Amino acid sequence: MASTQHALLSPAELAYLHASLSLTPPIRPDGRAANQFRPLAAETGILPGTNGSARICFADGTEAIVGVKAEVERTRRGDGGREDGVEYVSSRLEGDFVEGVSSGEGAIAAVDEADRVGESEWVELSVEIPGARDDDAGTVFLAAMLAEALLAGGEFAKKLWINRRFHWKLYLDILLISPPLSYPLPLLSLTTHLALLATRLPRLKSEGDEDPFFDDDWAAAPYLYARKDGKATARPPVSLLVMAVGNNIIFDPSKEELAVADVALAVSVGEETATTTAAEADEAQQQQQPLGRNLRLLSVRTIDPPSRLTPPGVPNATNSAYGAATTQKQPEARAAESEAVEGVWKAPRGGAKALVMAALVQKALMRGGVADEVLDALDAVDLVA
Amino acid sequence: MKFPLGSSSLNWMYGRGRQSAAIRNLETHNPTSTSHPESDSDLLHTADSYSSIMAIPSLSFSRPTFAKLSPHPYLLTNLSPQSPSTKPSRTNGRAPHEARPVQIHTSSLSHAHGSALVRSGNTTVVCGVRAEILPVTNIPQYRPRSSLQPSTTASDEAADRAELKAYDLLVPNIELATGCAPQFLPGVPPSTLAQTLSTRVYSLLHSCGVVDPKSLRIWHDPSAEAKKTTGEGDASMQDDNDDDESEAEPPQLMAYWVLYIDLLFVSFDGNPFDAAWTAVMAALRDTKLPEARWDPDREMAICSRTRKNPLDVSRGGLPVACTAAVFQEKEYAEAGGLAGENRHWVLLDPDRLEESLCRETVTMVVDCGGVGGETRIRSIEKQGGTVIGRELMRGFAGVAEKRWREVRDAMQ
Amino acid sequence: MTDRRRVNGPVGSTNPPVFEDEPEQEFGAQKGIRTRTPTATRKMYLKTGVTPSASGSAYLEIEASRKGAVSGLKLSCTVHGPRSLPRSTPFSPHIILSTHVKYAPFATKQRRGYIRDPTERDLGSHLETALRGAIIADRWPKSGVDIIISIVEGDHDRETSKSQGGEAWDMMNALSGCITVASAALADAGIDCVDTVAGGVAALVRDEGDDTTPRIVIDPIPSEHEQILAACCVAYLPDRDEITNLWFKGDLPASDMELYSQLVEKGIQASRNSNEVIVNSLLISTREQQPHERHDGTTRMHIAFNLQR
Amino acid sequence: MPLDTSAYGLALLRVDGRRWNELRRMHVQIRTQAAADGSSYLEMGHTKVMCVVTGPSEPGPRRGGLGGTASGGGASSAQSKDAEVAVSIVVAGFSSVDRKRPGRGDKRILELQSTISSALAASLHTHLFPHSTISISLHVLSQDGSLLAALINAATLACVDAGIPMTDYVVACTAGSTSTYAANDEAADPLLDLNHQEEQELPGLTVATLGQSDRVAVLVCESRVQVSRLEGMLAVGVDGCKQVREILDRVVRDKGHRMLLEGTVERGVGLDDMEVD
Amino acid sequence: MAATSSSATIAIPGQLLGPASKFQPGPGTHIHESNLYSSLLGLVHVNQPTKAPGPVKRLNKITPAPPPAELPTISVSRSAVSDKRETLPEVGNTVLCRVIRITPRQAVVAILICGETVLDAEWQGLIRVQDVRATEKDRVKIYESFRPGDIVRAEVVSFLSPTLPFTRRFYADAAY
Repeated sequence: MASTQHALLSPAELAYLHASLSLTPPIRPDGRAANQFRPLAAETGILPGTNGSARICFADGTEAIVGVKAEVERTRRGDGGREDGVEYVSSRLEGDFVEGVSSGEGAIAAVDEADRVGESEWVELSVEIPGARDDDAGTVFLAAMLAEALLAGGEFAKKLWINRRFHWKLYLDILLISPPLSYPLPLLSLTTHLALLATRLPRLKSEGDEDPFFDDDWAAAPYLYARKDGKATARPPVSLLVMAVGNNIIFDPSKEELAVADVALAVSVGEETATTTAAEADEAQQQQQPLGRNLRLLSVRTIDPPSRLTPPGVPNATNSAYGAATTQKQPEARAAESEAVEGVWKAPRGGAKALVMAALVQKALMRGGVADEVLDALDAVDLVA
Repeated sequence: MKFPLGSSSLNWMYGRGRQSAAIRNLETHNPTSTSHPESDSDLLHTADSYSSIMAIPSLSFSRPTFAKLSPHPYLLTNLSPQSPSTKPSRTNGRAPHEARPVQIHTSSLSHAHGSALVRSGNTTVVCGVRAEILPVTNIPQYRPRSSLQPSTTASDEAADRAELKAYDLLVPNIELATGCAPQFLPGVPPSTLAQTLSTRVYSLLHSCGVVDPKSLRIWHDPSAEAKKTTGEGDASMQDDNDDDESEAEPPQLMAYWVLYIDLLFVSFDGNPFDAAWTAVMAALRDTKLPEARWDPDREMAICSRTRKNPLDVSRGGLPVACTAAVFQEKEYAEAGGLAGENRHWVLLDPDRLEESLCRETVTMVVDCGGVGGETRIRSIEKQGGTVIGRELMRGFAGVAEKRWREVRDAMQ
Repeated sequence: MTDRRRVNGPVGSTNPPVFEDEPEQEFGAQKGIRTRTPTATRKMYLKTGVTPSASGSAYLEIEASRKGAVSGLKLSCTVHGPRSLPRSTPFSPHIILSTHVKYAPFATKQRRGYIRDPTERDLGSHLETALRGAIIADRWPKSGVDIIISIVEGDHDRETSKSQGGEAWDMMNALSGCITVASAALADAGIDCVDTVAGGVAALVRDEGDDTTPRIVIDPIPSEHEQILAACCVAYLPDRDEITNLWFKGDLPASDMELYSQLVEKGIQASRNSNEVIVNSLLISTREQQPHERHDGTTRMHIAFNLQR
Repeated sequence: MPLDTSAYGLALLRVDGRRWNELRRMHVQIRTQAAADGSSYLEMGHTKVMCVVTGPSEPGPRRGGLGGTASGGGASSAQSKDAEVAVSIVVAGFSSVDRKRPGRGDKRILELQSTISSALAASLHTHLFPHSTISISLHVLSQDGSLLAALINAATLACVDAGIPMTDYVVACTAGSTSTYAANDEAADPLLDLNHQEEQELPGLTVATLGQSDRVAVLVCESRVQVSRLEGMLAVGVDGCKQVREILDRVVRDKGHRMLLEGTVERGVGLDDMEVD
Repeated sequence: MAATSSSATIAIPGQLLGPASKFQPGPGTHIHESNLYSSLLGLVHVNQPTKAPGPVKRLNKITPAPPPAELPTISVSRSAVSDKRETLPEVGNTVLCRVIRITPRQAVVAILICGETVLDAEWQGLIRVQDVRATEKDRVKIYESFRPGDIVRAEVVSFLSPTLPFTRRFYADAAY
C-alpha cells in the first residue's frame, strides 16, 4: 500500500503525536487548523508541447507535474459480439476499464445525448512516483483512484467524442517530482484537476463522420472543460484525503499525522455540471453565489493507515528498564495482551465505526466545507493553456 | 498416537553415518549442564535433553514428528512392518498399488466452452476450455487444403495432425502458482514443473490425436448462403458437402477454432500429471462449440447462441495416464548399487511426501477403449532410476489397465 | 515478445466468438429482472480446508442467479503462513500481510492473461486493507503470511450486449467475495483475528419499467437492473461493529448524505449475511474435524445456507 | 521534413536561425523545490529537465520508496568507502512530440543514468561521505535535442544547491557538423548545441568538461563522423561548455546573493570565497 | 456465552469470552474494551491458576508482572480443531531442529518441531558456539559438535531476530 511507507517514529513519538492530535482543537505538527490544506503554489500551461499541463508545489515542498496529451484515434467497432455501430454504441455506454479501473456508469450519457458516447479506454492515466515501480500496488491504487473519480458518470469520456468513427485518446501523465514526503494523493489530484482545466483540443473543422481535420490556430482551440466568461462551467473532480484521530477529523494529513490515524479516507468530489439550456444555466449561475457549488460524491476509498504497522510501546510495568521481574527472565518477551495503558502507543486494531466514516465524508462535502474551499482556491488559479 | 521407535531403526536420527557425529556431540556435552537464559542474545541452547534422547531406551515420537524429522525411514517402516501379520501400507494408508479414487465434475464453468473439475485425493485441478476464432487470414504460413472431402485415409489423418500442430490450434497451459501447495506461491514465472507439465500435455494431445481438426474448421459455402438456413455450421456443412458433390462453387475454409485449455491447480498433493491429463480429457469431452457460419460481407465468423455441436474427440479414444514412483530402501543408493540389494516398492499415484522421497517415476498412458477392448499404450515416460525393467513394466501395464477402468467409470 | 515459458498458441490473433442477435423475445427471456427481495443476498456455499497442504484455505461459491445468463462467483483462497520472512527483509514487529488476487484465464468473458492486470492488483490492495484491520498483527512478529485468491469464475454476465458496464460493478462483488473467503481461510489457518470480517455490497439502482425511482438493493447483479447509480462494498466486523474497508463508487448529490449512509448501512447488512455463512461453516467444519476425515478433501464440497428471508 | 543542410551554406544560419557557434536560449533555475536537499530546473531551447537531489543520506530502504521495504542499491554503497551516486531518470510520456510510453529499464535511459552517475562521481567529493548515497532523480519534461547535456548541467546545479562539495561544475553541451557523413566535404563547419532535428540528421557528439578547464569529463559520440572533423567539433563543444559554465555560475551566484539579502543564509566566509575564482 | 462453560465450547474469532476483570487473557484471546474476546477458531479452555502451559498451546505472550494469581486464565486452543497449529518458537521452548550449515562461530539450524507441534514453515535458528554446553565454552568446536543434517534438540533462549544477521538486532531492539 502506498500509504504504508514506514514513518520512522518511535512509539513515544507516536503516542505524543496521537495525543496532541486528539486534543480539541487538535494541535498539528505544522500548526495548521484541522481542516486547513497545505498552502500551495500552482501554475498551468507550463509545457507548450502538451494540450494542457499544470504544476503544483505544496508548502512542504512536495511537487507534482501533470501533462495532458491528446491524439486522434479510430474508434474500434464490433469487438466482443457487437454487430452494427448502433448496437456497439449503445452497448458501450456503460463504459468499462481504464487500466482495469472501472469507470462508473456512463448510462446517464445515453439518456440525454444518445449519439455522443464515451469509452473509458479513451483515457489513459499513468502515475510516476520516484522510487516506485509503476506496477507497484500503491501506484496502481493511486491511478485507480484518480481514474475512478475522473470517469465516474461517464461525462468526461463523452467530451472526447469526435464523430462515430474517431475520438480523442487522452493521455494523462502524472509525475511526482519530489520524493513523496506525504501520501501524494491530494497533490496529484489537484494538479490533475488544473491540468485538465487548462487542456484544450484543436477545433474540429470537418463535419459528420468524415476523417476529422482540425483548425491549427491554437488560439481558437476550445477548452476541454467549456468556459463561460473565463470560468469553467463544469470542473474535473478532486480527491481529498481525510483522517480521523480520536474525535477529530483532520484534512490533508502529513505523513507523520497519517502514521497515527485511526482511519483514513480518500473522498473524490465532483461538481455538478452546469445544466444544458441557457435559462437553467444562468439560473444555476445565480444559484451558485448564494448556495455555493452543488457537489457530487464520486468515490470513497479507505486508505490503509500506516498506523497499523507501527511498533508498539512497552508499558513501564513490563519494561525491564523499570525492573519488571518477568522481562528479566525473558528479555524479548513480546508485548503482553493487556489493556491499553495511557500514554503508551499501541497500533490500532480493527476498523472504524460506520458513523465515524460517514462523518468524514460529511465533513468534506458539506456546504462551505473543505471541498468548497479547495475548489474556490483552484478557481483563483488563472488558466494559461 | 505414539509411534514406537525400535532400536533396529535407531539410525533414523542421523541418517547416513551420522552416528559418530552424535556420539562426539554427546561426549562434548555435559549432562548436568542447565540452560543459561542470561546469555540472552542466542536463540538456541542444546539442552541436556539431548543426552536424554540416547539415555531413554524406548524413545518414542508421535507420527507427525517422526515423519517431519526423517520422512524416508518413516515411509520405510510403514512399508516394511516389523510383524509379518500386518501387510505393508503407505503413510497415507494406501496399499502400494492402490490409487486414489478419482472424482470428475464437468461443465461447472459457464464462461468456458467446456470445463472439468478433477479431484483425486487431495489433488484438485480445474480445467477450462475456451474456444476462439482464428481467421485463416491471420495465419502467416497458411496453406489452403487441397482436399475438402472428409479425410478418411491414414495419410489424411496424418495431415490433420500436422494441421493441428502447424497452426497451433491447441493451447494447453498449466498454472501451478496458485498457492495450491506451500512451494507454489504466485507472482513468479512458471516453475520448471509447470512448464514440463504443460509441454507434456501439449505433446500428448497431439500424439494421441485427441481432437479431430474437422470439428475445428469453419467453412464458408456460397451455395449454402444461397439456400439460407441461418447459421450454417461446420458439421452440417460437412453433411450437405457429402450428399451433393455437384456444388457449383466448393465451400472454402475461412477460419479455425483455437482451443485454449487452461488448467488451474486448486490443491496439490502429488501426481499432478495424471490429474491434469484426466481434467483435459474430461473438459474436451465436455466441450461444445457454437455453430459458426462465415459472414462474407463482415468478414467474420458469426456464431449461433443456441445451436452448439459437441467437439469430436472420438478419434483419440480415451487415453488415461497412470503414474507411479519407485521407493527404494536405501535413501542414498550408492552409484553402482544394483536394484537387487536395495529393496524397492512401486507406489502407484504417489502423493507429495512420496514424490519427495522417490527419484524414479514412470508414467504410462494407456487406452483400453479400442475395438475388442485390447490395450494400446499411447506413451511411456520414465525417469530417474534403473529399477523398473522390462518385466516390471509389463506388470505395470496391468496396473495401468485397472487404473484406466477406474477413470473411465469416473468419466461416465 | 512472447513468453517462452508458456504455450503461446497461434501467432495470429484470435477473436472471441461473435454471436448473432437472436429474435427479440428470446433475447428478452434471457434478460433477467431481480427476483429476490431488495434485502436478500444470493445463496452462498462456503467450505474451509479445501487445500490441505496450505495452512488454511476456503472455497466460496455464490449461486448463479439465473440459469445460463449470469455465472456465479467461484473463489478459492489459500493462506500460507505464518512463515518466517526471507532473510533479506528487515525486522518487523508485525506479521507482514501479502495479498494476491488473480482471475483464472477462463473466469471472465474476455480470456485473461497470466500476468496480473491493474484490476487484480487494485483488488489485492483493497483486500489487504480489509484484512489488515481484522488480524492481530503483533501476535506474529517477523513472520509473513500469503493470502492467495484464485477467482475460478468471475461474477459476470454472459450477455455481451447488455452487461458492458457490468465489470465495473462486478469488481465490487468480486471484492466482497474475496474478503469473505479470505476471512474464513484466515480463521482456518489459525491466525489471530479480532473478528470474522466479511464483505457486502449494496447498490443504488434504477430499474426499467414503469417504476424508475432509484432504490437500494444489496448484492446487486448489474444485468438485472437498467442502471446502477452508485454502489459500495464494505468489509465489516460484526461483533465490533466496525468497518475495515469501505469502497464507494458512483455519482451521488452531496446535498443528501442520507442516501449515502443508507447505502453503507445496506452494505453492512449484506456483510452481516455473509458473516453468518462464515460462522456457520466454521462451526460445522470444527465439529466435523476428525483426523482421518480431514485428509480426504473429497468429502462433499459445499454446505448450503439459505439466506432468503 | 528533411533538414536542408545546403541552406546553411547560403546565410550561414541554421534552421532555427542560430549561427554555427551559438547556444540556444538557456533558462536556468536553482533551488526550485523546498523539500529536496537540492533541486534545479534547466531549459536548453525546448529541452526542459528538472533535477532533485536527496542526500548524501543513509542507504537502505530508499527514502520515499512506496510500499515500505524497497531497498534501492543500498547494499552496494553500504560497504563502499565513497558515497554512491544513484541517478534515476524519468522521461515523461508527454515530453516528446508524439506521446510514447518508455518501457521499464529502457536501455537508452540506463546508459544515460550510468554516464551521468560516473561523470558526477568524478567531480563530487564522494570520499567525504562513505557508506552513503547521493540520489539524483531527473525528470525530462520536454525533449528537443542535447538531452544528455541538459541532464548533466541540471544535475550539477542541483548538487551545488545540495551543498555537496565538488571540484568544479561538470558542464556539458553538444557539438555537430554542418554536413552529413555521406556528404563527405572537408569544408564542413562545426556546430554548437544541436536541436532535435539536427541531432537526427547530422553527426554530433556530447562533451562535458570540468568547469573552465579543458579537461573533458564526458565525451559521447554516437554517430559516424570523419576523424578530420572530430577535432573541430570537440573544440567547439569545449568552448560551448565554457559558455554554459558562465551561465550556470551566474545563476548560482545570483541565487547566493539573493539568499543573502533575504537572510535565508547568514553571510559567511563561504560566500566570499566564491567571489575569488 | 459465559466463559465458565465447558471446555468443549467452540469459539470463533471475535466471540466474547468474558470480562477482563474476571479472567487472565490466555493464548488465542485478546482484550477489547475491557472484555476478553477469542481471536482464534478453537476450543475454549479455562485454566485455574495452577497453570502448566505446555508448548502445545501457543504461549506467545508472557503475562506481565506477577499476575493476580487467583484469576483463571481463559484461552482458545486449536489443538482439537486442526493438526496444523503453527506456533512461533518461544523463549523456553524445547525444539527439534536440523543443522543446515555450520560456521566456526555458530551452527545454523532449521527448526522442525516446536514442543509437540510439527511446524509447516521452517524457522531458522542459531546455536552459537558458546551455547553448545555450559562448561568450558572456550573449548567447544562447532564442527566437532555438529554436522549438517544432525537432528538437535535445543532450548530457545532468545527469540528476537534469529533470522536476522547479528548487526540487525540493534535495529530490532531499537524498535521497542
